[in-house]
Amino acid sequence: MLNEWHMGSLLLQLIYNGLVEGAILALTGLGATLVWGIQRVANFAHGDYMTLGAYVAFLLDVTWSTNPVVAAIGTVVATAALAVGLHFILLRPLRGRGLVALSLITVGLGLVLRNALFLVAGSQPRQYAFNQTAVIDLGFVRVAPAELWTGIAAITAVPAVAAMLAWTPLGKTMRAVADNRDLAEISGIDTDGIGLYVWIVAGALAGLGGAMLALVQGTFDPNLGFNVLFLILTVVVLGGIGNAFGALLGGLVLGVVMEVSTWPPFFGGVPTQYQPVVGFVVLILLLMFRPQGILGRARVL
Amino acid sequence: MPVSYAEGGAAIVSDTILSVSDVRARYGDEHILKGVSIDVPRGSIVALLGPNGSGKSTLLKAIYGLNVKRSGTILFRPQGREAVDLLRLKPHEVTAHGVNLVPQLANIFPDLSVYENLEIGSIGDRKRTVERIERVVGVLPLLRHLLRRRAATLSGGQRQTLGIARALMSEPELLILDEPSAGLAPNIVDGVFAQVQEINRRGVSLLIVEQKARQCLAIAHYGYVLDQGRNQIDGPSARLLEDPEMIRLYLGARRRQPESH
Amino acid sequence: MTEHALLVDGIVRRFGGVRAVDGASFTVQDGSITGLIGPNGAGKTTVFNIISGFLRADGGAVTFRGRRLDGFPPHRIAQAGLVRTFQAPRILTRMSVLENLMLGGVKQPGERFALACLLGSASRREREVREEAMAVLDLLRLTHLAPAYAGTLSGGQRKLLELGRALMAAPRLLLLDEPLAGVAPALADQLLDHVGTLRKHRGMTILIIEHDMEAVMSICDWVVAMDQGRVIASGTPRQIQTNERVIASYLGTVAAAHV
Amino acid sequence: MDILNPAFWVFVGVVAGIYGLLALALYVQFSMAGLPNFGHVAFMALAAYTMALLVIRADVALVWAGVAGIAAAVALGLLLGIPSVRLRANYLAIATVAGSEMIRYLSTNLNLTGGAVGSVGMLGPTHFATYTNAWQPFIESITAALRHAVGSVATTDFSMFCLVWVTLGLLLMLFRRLERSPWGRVMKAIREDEEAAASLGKHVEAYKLQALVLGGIVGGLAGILWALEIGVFSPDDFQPTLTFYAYLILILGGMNRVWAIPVGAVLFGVLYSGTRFLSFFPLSLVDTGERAYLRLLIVGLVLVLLMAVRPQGMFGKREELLLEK
Repeated sequence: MLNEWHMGSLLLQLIYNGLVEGAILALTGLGATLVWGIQRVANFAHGDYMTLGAYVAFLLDVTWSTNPVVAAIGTVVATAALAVGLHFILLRPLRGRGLVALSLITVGLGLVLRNALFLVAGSQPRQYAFNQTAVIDLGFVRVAPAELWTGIAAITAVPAVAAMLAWTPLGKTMRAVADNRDLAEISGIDTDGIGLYVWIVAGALAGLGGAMLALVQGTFDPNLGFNVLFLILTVVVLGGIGNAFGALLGGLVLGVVMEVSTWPPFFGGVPTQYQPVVGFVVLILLLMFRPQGILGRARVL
Repeated sequence: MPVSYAEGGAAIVSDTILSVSDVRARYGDEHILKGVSIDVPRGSIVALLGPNGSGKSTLLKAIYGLNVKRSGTILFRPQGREAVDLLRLKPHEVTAHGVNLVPQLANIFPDLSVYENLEIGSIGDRKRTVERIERVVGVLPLLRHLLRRRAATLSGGQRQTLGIARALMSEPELLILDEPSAGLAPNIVDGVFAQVQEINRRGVSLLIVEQKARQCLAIAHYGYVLDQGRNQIDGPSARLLEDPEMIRLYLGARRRQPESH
Repeated sequence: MTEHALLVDGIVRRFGGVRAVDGASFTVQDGSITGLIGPNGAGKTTVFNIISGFLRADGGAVTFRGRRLDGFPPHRIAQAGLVRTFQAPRILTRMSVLENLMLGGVKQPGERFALACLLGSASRREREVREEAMAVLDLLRLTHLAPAYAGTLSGGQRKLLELGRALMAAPRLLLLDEPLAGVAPALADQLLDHVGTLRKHRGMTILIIEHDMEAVMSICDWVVAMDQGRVIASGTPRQIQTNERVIASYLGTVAAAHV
Repeated sequence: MDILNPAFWVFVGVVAGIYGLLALALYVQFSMAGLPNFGHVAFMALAAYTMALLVIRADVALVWAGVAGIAAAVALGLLLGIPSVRLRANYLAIATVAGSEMIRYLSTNLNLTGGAVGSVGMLGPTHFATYTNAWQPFIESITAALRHAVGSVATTDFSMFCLVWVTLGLLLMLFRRLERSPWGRVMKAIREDEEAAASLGKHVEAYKLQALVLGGIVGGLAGILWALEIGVFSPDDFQPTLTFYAYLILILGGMNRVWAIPVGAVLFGVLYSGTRFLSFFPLSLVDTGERAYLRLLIVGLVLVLLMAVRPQGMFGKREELLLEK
């Protein structure tokens, strides 16, 4: 009886944890899906953009002891600037080389960023000054303030971006570029200019997501983002490439599935360290039955 | 400026809106255009004809600067004080100066609604979008009841009409069409050519690449034939339709007539 | 000319809620050239995709020389002698024109892995296929382009190459999807001549989707007209031209008078 | 380590040859059949683990354990491939990455595979497990034979060097022959447009599966040779980055040139191992521990620059890239 009650409460806690994790995946997956859908780049350096965000936040929060809000804004600005800079210096001049070639370039870029961070910041684990022991016990779930902030960030950012895509002129322009780049150009859209906005959104969300991930995890090192890169790409594909709501849904589904799989009544519970394996199994199963992703549209011959 | 027609419908070139001279273009090392010159008189319909691989579509891409390397002279409104050198412009800037193009195949945004397709068309002046949609739907009333539809669900003829409507949204002075009749049923083709004439009546100059040479010359004022990347024959369309050389090489003899005739 | 080469019986195909093909039935006589006409969105290409195995029908049957073929994958259908072309030619851009053609060749033992390990490109059949391909190039007057990358060909040349490649696959029934679309008149005449020759000299049966009514009416023995996923009429070109339903839904009064 | 020491360069040669094999495995899948496998390292890992486990825990003879290892790699190729032959290129890339990450997580966390310490821990922390007992005498006998021929240059590494490069050379000849055969023509056609190939009666799925199997065999072989060369391996030897090294080797030589693979492999070997052991400026600025990071940084930089400046590789033709669509 007591055990059952305990298991029930554990399940709620796991769902909650999954939602927090999923929110981070959704936040970063959103940027990656826009970049993939509109700029035609499967960005294998996306995880490293996140890591960079986490370190910028660390610099602002710990090294320079600024206010957390200032640190968050600084992080977002810094990663957006990085993403935009790399777009102009590296990716834009190489457009039209095909998805695989551009992906390989981002693989190289990721190696450079990640190892540069190892050289500059060292491999020792870092931690924010944020008080991470405080926990709000709501009876059925225990909530850490860091998780609360993460949830709020995801719940506001993802629908905001989705609404932007659906209704604003900029959003419609982005969708037009994703749909038919040449025709968008003929219609008078400066497609390079649009690339700028896409990378601002993607970079900013990656930085924010990176800092959030570092916060929720407690400690982090330069492999922070790379460790979740494949999960993020999974979210993009799960949701349907280029689909903002898909990324939201994909992130939350993946987060919850991975957490809930550890619940003991579920086949004795999957050991925690195998959570990513569960994620990948979900992905492969989904691809077998719905190759275009949850919300993606099937193409016909 | 008014255009007067003499000699069986030929335009007297009093004012040119587009002047292309000695244009060369290539994809990589593949030289497609080897020196082509054409003029589009203001207010006229000019047909650009020729066999496959003659460089017609490449010329359109060269005018717009889409995916080709080009050289030569391409001037928009060459006689005006503000003659525009299109070679210096990116595609979206060409559009901003008053040109628009309807490509042959991918000429709509399939994932967007019809209304959104039109909105994208007037990106240069968003304030007037609603007014422009009213006007364009006035010219192409077929679209009126389709505005909420996703463009991917349209039929071939509807897509072509939407493609043209999208281009008209920028209120171009010169509209360029790449094979507007390709793949369309005969009854739809007639409709598209009728739309072209209607647009021309409202003061828009047109440059049309077509395979249906006879039908196109029937509505055009002037025609150019390209072959192997060079100018071959040109002249007022009425004259081209009767020119024996033109018929032998480019129009094709009328095929066996069905017995009913 | 009395045998059915192809029997399409009540095929249905839905996309989402839309019935793209809604119980279409028609036959293609052995040795005939049959035209399939109809307005855009009538379901012609969908019918083609179903016959050639690229799409699965939701209902109905396709019988080729007495054998049910529906549900077979595309390669099995091609091997059975039913070879198609595509509306937008699907040439292999980074292979040479000659390689494009040689790919079409049938019964190539060297396409099996074990034999390829042993023989590489040195075999009698390979030489034969090369000769066949050169003969087709000759027929299409593309011989000078044999070593060029197919990606450098113009639109019309691509159409010719695709037709040639289909011929290499030794079709008993050739399915041509808008062979004249985007082809200049002079070349179109040439293409039509080829199609006529194929029937006459090789006894090939041909099913052709085409919008060029002049061409359809001059070359076809039999015409099937579709609208909204159904067959609305079939008959000789002359019967079709005067059929009021076809005129109303497709030909249009101007065009009908025209041809 | 002294850069003039020939033993060092022999070792670099062995590593380059093994990576060359991995690149060849990738070649058959990516360059020939157009399957962008981004998780190729899984073939290496699975073959190495299967072999070591069978030798250590089941006492299987090394030869059979090796064959079983390659079979396991092939099985993985099919497992990932059978659903993904139907998927479009983007998705295949992701599915294969997912598959290889699964292998890595499992090998890092299972007790069976020795966890993070790798092969030495396969019998638990109290035993020191090895799988090379049968290998040592074999390679020694080759070395002895070679010593008769070339003298004191012949070391164990030198024997391995010969073994690896002879294998690579034979396979390259085979693949070159295959590529020019009608079989290779069908593969190329599938890479270009699988629907066109199917419309001409080619069984596209069967060919894709053949490419997956061949890639599995060659990739598995690379894994086994790697395991035998280094004697002890851990999950860290099969980082996802390894797949991208193979891509780098392919690009260095030229994506669609099979005989350029050894050139790419040698260049990569020098670049990769060279930066590991050499200590002149600017490498002297960082200490040995950090040099690993610098090395990876340089590999990344080369990958970026190469793709940016000469994407067709050293021997590729640029026009082939332009025709791509």
